[in-house]
Amino acid sequence: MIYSILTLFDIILILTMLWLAWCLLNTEDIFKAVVLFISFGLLMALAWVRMRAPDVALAEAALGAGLTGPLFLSALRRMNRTRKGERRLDSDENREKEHKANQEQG
Amino acid sequence: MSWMHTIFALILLPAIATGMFRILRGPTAADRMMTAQLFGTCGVAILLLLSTGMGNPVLLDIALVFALLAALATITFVRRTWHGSNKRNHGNPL
Amino acid sequence: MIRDHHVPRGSTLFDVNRHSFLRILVFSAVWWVLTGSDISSWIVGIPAVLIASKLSLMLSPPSQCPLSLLGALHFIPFFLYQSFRGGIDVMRRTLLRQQLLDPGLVSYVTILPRGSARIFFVNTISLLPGTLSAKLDENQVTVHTLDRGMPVWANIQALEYHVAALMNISTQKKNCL
Amino acid sequence: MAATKETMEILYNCGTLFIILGLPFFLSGTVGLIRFPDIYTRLHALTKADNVGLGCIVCGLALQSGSWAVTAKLLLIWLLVLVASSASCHLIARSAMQKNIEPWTRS
Repeated sequence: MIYSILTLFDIILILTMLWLAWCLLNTEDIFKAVVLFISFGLLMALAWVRMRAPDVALAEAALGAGLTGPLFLSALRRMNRTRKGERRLDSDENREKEHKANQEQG
Repeated sequence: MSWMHTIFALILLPAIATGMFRILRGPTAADRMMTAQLFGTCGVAILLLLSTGMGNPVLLDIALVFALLAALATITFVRRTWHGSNKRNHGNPL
Repeated sequence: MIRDHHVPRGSTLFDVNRHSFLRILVFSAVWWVLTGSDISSWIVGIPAVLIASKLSLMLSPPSQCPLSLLGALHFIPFFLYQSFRGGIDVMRRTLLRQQLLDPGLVSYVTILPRGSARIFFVNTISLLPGTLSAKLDENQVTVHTLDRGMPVWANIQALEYHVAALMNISTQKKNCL
Repeated sequence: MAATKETMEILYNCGTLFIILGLPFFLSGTVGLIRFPDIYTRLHALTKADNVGLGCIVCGLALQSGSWAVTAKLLLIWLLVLVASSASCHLIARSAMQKNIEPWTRS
């Protein structure tokens, strides 16, 4: 009895995680992706618990959800600031500008 | 091992899964972050129930970590991400 | 923040007055809860407890309005009952078919002194039925309420009274510092 | 020892009742998060319902555990969640006010 219930629990957990991962990879909004990542970390910890690895679950909860999440959020602010200061290092616009400059020189 | 607690944990799992809609749809960033908080609280409850259901008291420690760190993410969000995004309108960041 | 109090800051590391003894007791209890009845864990535990109590005394020095035991005995049942009512209230509003919401902002002027009492008060408002503290300017708390028909004012006043009793603040005096 | 066994059983059943009582709070918290119209009302649903639900579950599990150590740990977890969620709830609401997000009103 208990094993069938736990199996059902696992199936729902796996489906939720797959859905979450799919949304996470598909989303365009970076902030949304970060929140989805934090949620994914929490569910991943639950998954480790179900795989009978509570120590890994502890590490996952602490690192995946607790440290990486705030780190990403802080990084997001830096990114916004850079964008406002018109200094987007990695953007397509910059690359185009460089390309044009190169062409003019050439 | 107790099947009853496992069933209770199973009931709470859809509560998490439904919260996903708010992440996908939430108009403001805070709505999305609140869902992460919901995941934290529900995760704590599921872990508490599973610790009896699977007969493993170690899970209580994981629940403790969940409780601490879900809040950390929210606080970082409010102080770093959300506040910083339009500082021009309100000069007083906290 | 309460900064202007006279606690012997530059005292020796482990001078045992009432405050530090209490904190050491609390942190020892937390350590016991975390590690269980394993005696060997106290090899790490005793230094950890001492460092934690020293740090907590440095970061949040003891106020002149200490907790009162009698106030706590009144506060805890009040808090549990009110938060349970809050949960029931939210459940009713979410699960019923028609929306029972009539939200609005209410502003409340508190007599609690600045510092831990006021912060505690603002944080507990959020757990009361139908209220959510949204802003704190000096002694003015802006409260968001789910239903303007509820006796929000009376609820908050009752909470304020209980917090004052918990922190040993007389409600007549404007400022206890 | 029959009497103690009986009391244990009664405590266990009381605990089960408490846990069953706690589950609807969690579900209503999620429903509120989905259904409520604006950020402030959603915060109401999230903090209150979830804290009470967790409180009921903690209470039930503590009654069933029958050991003081586990009870203390459960209470510590609940206290942490309580502090964390009320603080972050206030922070979010305050930032929303500072950003001039208007509360939804019935009109």
